[in-house]
Amino acid sequence: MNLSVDIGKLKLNNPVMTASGTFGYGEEYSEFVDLDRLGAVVVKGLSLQPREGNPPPRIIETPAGMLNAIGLQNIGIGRFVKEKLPFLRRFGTKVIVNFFGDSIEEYSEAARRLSGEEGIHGLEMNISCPNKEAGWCIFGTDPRVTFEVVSAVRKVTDLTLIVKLSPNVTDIATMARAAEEAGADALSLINTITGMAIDAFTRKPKLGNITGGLSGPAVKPVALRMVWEVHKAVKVPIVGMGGIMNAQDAIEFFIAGATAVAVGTANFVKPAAIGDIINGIERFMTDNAVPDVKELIGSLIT
Amino acid sequence: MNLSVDIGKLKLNNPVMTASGTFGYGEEYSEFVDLDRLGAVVVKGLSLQPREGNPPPRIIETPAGMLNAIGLQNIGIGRFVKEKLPFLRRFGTKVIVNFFGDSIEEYSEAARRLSGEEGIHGLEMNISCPNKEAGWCIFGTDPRVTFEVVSAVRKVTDLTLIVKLSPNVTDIATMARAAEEAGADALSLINTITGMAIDAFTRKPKLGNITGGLSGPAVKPVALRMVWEVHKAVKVPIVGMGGIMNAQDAIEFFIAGATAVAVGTANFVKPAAIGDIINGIERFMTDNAVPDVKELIGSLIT
Amino acid sequence: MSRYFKAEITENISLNKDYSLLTFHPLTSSIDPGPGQFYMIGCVSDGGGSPESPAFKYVYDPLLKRPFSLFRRTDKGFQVLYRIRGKGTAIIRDMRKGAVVDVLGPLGNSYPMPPENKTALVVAGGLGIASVFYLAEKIAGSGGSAHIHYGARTETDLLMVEDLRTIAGTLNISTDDGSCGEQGCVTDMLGDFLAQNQTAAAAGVIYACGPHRMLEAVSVIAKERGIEAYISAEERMACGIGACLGCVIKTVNGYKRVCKEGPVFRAEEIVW
Amino acid sequence: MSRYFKAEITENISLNKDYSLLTFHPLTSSIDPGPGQFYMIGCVSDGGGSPESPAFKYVYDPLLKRPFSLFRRTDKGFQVLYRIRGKGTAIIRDMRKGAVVDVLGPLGNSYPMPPENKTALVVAGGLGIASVFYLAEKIAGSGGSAHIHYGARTETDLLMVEDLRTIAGTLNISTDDGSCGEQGCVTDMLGDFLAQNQTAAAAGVIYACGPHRMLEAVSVIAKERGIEAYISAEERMACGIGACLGCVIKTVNGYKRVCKEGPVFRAEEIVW
Ligand SMILES: Cc1cc2nc3c(=O)[nH]c(=O)nc-3n(C[C@H](O)[C@H](O)[C@H](O)COP(=O)(O)OP(=O)(O)OC[C@H]3O[C@@H](n4cnc5c(N)ncnc54)[C@H](O)[C@@H]3O)c2cc1C
Ligand SMILES: Cc1cc2nc3c(=O)[nH]c(=O)nc-3n(C[C@H](O)[C@H](O)[C@H](O)COP(=O)(O)OP(=O)(O)OC[C@H]3O[C@@H](n4cnc5c(N)ncnc54)[C@H](O)[C@@H]3O)c2cc1C
Ligand SMILES: Cc1cc2nc3c(=O)[nH]c(=O)nc-3n(C[C@H](O)[C@H](O)[C@H](O)COP(=O)(O)O)c2cc1C
Ligand SMILES: Cc1cc2nc3c(=O)[nH]c(=O)nc-3n(C[C@H](O)[C@H](O)[C@H](O)COP(=O)(O)O)c2cc1C
Ligand code: FES
Ligand code: FES
Repeated sequence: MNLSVDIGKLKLNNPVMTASGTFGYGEEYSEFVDLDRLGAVVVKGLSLQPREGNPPPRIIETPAGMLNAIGLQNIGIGRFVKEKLPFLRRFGTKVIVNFFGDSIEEYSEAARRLSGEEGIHGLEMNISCPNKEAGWCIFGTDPRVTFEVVSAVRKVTDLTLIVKLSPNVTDIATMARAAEEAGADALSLINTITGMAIDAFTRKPKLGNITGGLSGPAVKPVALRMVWEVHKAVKVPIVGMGGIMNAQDAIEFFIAGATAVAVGTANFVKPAAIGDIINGIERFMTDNAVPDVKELIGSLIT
Repeated sequence: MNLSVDIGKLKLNNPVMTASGTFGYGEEYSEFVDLDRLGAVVVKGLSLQPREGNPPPRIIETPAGMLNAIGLQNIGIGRFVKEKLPFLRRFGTKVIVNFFGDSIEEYSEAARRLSGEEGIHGLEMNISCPNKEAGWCIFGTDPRVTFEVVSAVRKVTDLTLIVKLSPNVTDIATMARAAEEAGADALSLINTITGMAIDAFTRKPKLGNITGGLSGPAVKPVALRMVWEVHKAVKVPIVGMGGIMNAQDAIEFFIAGATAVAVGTANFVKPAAIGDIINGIERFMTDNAVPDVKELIGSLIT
Repeated sequence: MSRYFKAEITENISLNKDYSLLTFHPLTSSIDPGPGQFYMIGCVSDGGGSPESPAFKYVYDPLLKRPFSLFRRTDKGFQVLYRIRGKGTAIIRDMRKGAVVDVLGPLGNSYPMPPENKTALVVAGGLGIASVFYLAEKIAGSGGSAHIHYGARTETDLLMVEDLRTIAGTLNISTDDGSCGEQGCVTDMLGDFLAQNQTAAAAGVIYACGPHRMLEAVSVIAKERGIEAYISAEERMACGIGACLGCVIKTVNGYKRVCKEGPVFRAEEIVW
Repeated sequence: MSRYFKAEITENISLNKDYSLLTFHPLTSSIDPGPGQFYMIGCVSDGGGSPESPAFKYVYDPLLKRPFSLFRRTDKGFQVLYRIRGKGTAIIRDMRKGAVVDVLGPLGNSYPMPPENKTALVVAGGLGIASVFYLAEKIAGSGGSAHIHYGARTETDLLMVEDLRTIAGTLNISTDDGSCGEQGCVTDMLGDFLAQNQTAAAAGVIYACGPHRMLEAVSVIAKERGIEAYISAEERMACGIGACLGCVIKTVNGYKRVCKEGPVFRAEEIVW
């Protein structure tokens, strides 16, 4: 049975990775999950400088989903490299660093800094986080700006570059093509869908940041549709995510066109989820006589 | 206690209406709900000619939501007026007719035909149904086209014109302003979010139409956020909907900026839902000393 | 008197690992069902607590009610015979006596009773038995008798056979693997029966419920022999009352709603 | 030995309409908790069926696990004292003996035990009692004794008072409406106590859990009198293990995670 897939230059033992921001820096979950079993660990989004993030409350459960407004709190690339990377280097698993910046220069500088470090195997560029001030979201919603910022980052790194797309757009295929043309080795989607929760009694937003990003099973139908649309539009591999809770969900993403999947909110619900999902994919392949996971990719019969 | 609100020229006894397509032509639910209790009945989307709709399966449940791909099946305006409208005329409740067309001409012609009929108090223009062939969705996703089609309809009708917006856009506020500028008396949102479901075993889409529209509690956080964004962007009243299951949900939409709300998927879950919601709003207002529902509208404290 | 009511679960018997028999008793007066009609049952129970419980009011997964045919009526209430398939039926399986559920029904149309001069030929494939049992019982009750052909995959999928025997004129059983009754499919059994019983064939009305393929085969047999045939269809449902247009099936007269114009259709009307 | 395990419910007692006491016994070996630590409990039980049930595996509302302080340990397992607030706790309330739940814990840090030469001054507001009971019990068990100040809105919100009496050095009770104990708030009672017991005040350590306002008042009192004080904080949580950064609280050293650096913080560290 072959579970290995390629994402750009990255050869993954299996097509299951963690979704950025839901698995800390890997350490937190190492107690529940054998990190060596994972296709890749994608760490919490990093920026050049540490960030404080948004005021609490930052988490609100919604029906079959959750809103988060962490606000990209992170320890900064410097501390990550010093304090967190050594732990991750102990494992054979690929490490993908999710990063972001407030300007094209910051994006490039962050990518440059990360590219020199031993133990970082790929970069995931977050152009889509919905928790930042208004102007910022233009990186992920205007295809020309997307093209520009991805091109700039492409110039400074030889690492596999995954561009993470926002679902908060009219036409995800156009965004995907812009990133592909600018040199992305792969695309990941979806990031969270912007949402909001209100307390009827206090008349206040339930999140400190007013709005937040929706994730979890509630968004799976939207994520699956977008993966399928992007699969039809581009040639580069796709990392699909959004509400994957079990192996069957993951298989659906492969069929829609994802070469790999990422597991996010499910980690919170069941800390051992990602291991169960990998086991479940193997079981599915055995039960359904699928010798190579690549056979599933984009195999939707329409 | 005052529950009445105005939507354009329409004076509603209370701010709760049915969401188009989820309440048939009113008759189906009259057994479970006193139609006279409703703020308005919004009927299933109509076109000039009858439509067959999409092949089954048309309905798939998803976590806390459902996908539908009815494909705008309807009996056509002619038969509606002859066979369904007489029943609705028996009630004091306002009747709003949801309609659509395949071209600007069809939209105008439909609006013209409906405007002459006794017992139709308002029109809801669906520019956002995601179940039609690709090109069609441009009415609801390109603000210039939205402006054009709404302007054309505005010219042919004096009835209160509500334009129903699609959530499948990057910037709902821009769409809202385009409709407002073109003469919409009110805006309703959200229509369903395009999604998809796949059968991992057969590798086929679960819906006959491949993709469908997501509704129900799963989408509520997104709907609430969009109502709030539109409320900040326009002056015309908003009919808010998307996942309203109980009175508290409805109150949250008022606080976000909706002048009225519509109840959709909840009707399927509990056929008496809409009556319960109206009762619940009254109870909420009594318990929380809110004498006029208008006090709630847009009262979010940020 | 309403088709939407709360009901108390009076019995919930596991027949085997995959199948259970639920009995619910309406807490308010409800409407008499006909054979072939169905109910939609909410998959959140109040867990023995109160319908005011947040668990009852604010849990939205599973969301939609699940449709089940009326299996039969007993003095304890209405019975549905169900298979544990997904999360909704798994939740129903775990509901205990005394729990309160939300029910909508009876829904859809009924099998027309056979005219006095005609013989009922009942054909059930697998769980299709749930839809035709009450019909057979009614026929027996009104002095007639039905020839029942009941096929399933294997012995453990044959349900309520002893009860069936008491109401059947004749009962022919088949299983795919031959573990009980004849080996083969129920439609072959029907074909043989008709070949051997020319009178029944000449003056019979077929009532069939089961998998799509089986219904198609039944409809071919009926057509060939010129026998009037009714089939009960299944589709995904949201409202159950004809409002959402979600449950359509293709007929020679265009799409029709299984929950409203059906679930019982004349076999010749369906575009297979 | 893992912090993530399945547990069997061995007891689930309703104390009154709003409060219950759940006891769960880990099915695999688990880690010893300290006072002030908490568990996150999945709100879908297997309903007495099997953890392989689709109801257990595919129902995603409620989604996240719910955090509850360890109330105490008994020979039947770990206890949590909980209030029925929303759907998650309503579901837990309805769980029966024998049901299996998903549990994560013990999580967070613990209250530091008072040094030998110090007296524990325990302050609990409402359900805050759930977090400090085990601490008081430990102190009693190690030969010390705690002065417990326990305030609640009204008599029915005072929980487990008899059990508390057996482990308390002194137990002072207040209610907002005077229905039991002193009328007034628990922090006033604490203030009075400290004014009257200069020795306790001089050699005391405060441990407090309760509503935000109460904790703030306690921290003011502690600061004024120069008493070391620990408070247990609450925030919305997703992961419970420090990964999501969802549960932060503002401290003088920036945002800190309640589930990891907390829930117990030195009172002076919090930005109120
Ligand atoms: C008119 C009618 C009568 C029926 N009578 C019976 C009966 O007597 N006994 C019985 O066991 N089953 C019957 N079914 C099928 C039964 O409704 C499904 O098995 C049940 O809905 C599965 O729910 P679930 O949550 O366990 O499965 P899931 O797969 O989790 O359900 C997901 C969604 O799909 C729908 N769904 C799944 N399977 C079917 C199906 N076969 N038909 C329609 N909707 C489906 C569910 O209602 C739900 O909305 C009937 C269906 C119809 C339409
Ligand atoms: C460290 C810690 C210890 C706790 N100990 C106890 C205890 O011993 N006994 C007890 O009764 N309660 C305790 N709580 C509060 C308890 O977690 C909530 O009452 C519970 O989560 C409510 O869940 P629900 O589904 O009934 O309510 P809902 O309102 O339906 O919950 C919706 C969401 O909000 C979260 N939530 C709601 N209220 C709170 C809250 N006060 N704190 C954190 N999250 C919340 C839920 O976890 C869930 O994600 C503790 C909270 C924390 C953070
Ligand atoms: C608490 C939380 C924090 C997240 N932080 C990041 C982040 O730092 N960078 C990023 O690109 N995505 C972030 N995401 C988005 C996830 O990586 C993922 O795209 C999304 O949650 C959808 O997947 P899911 O439904 O499986 O969670 C975050 C999501 C959550 C829930
Ligand atoms: C089965 C179904 C049919 C619908 N048909 C229409 C329609 O004909 N016209 C329209 O404008 N919206 C239609 N909608 C969208 C609803 O009116 C509503 O905008 C959406 O469902 C969100 O609300 P809800 O979550 O309360 O259902 C339909 C929705 C459903 C579920
Ligand atoms: S289920 Fe809605 S029309 Fe049949
Ligand atoms: S709950 Fe995730 S960091 Fe605390």
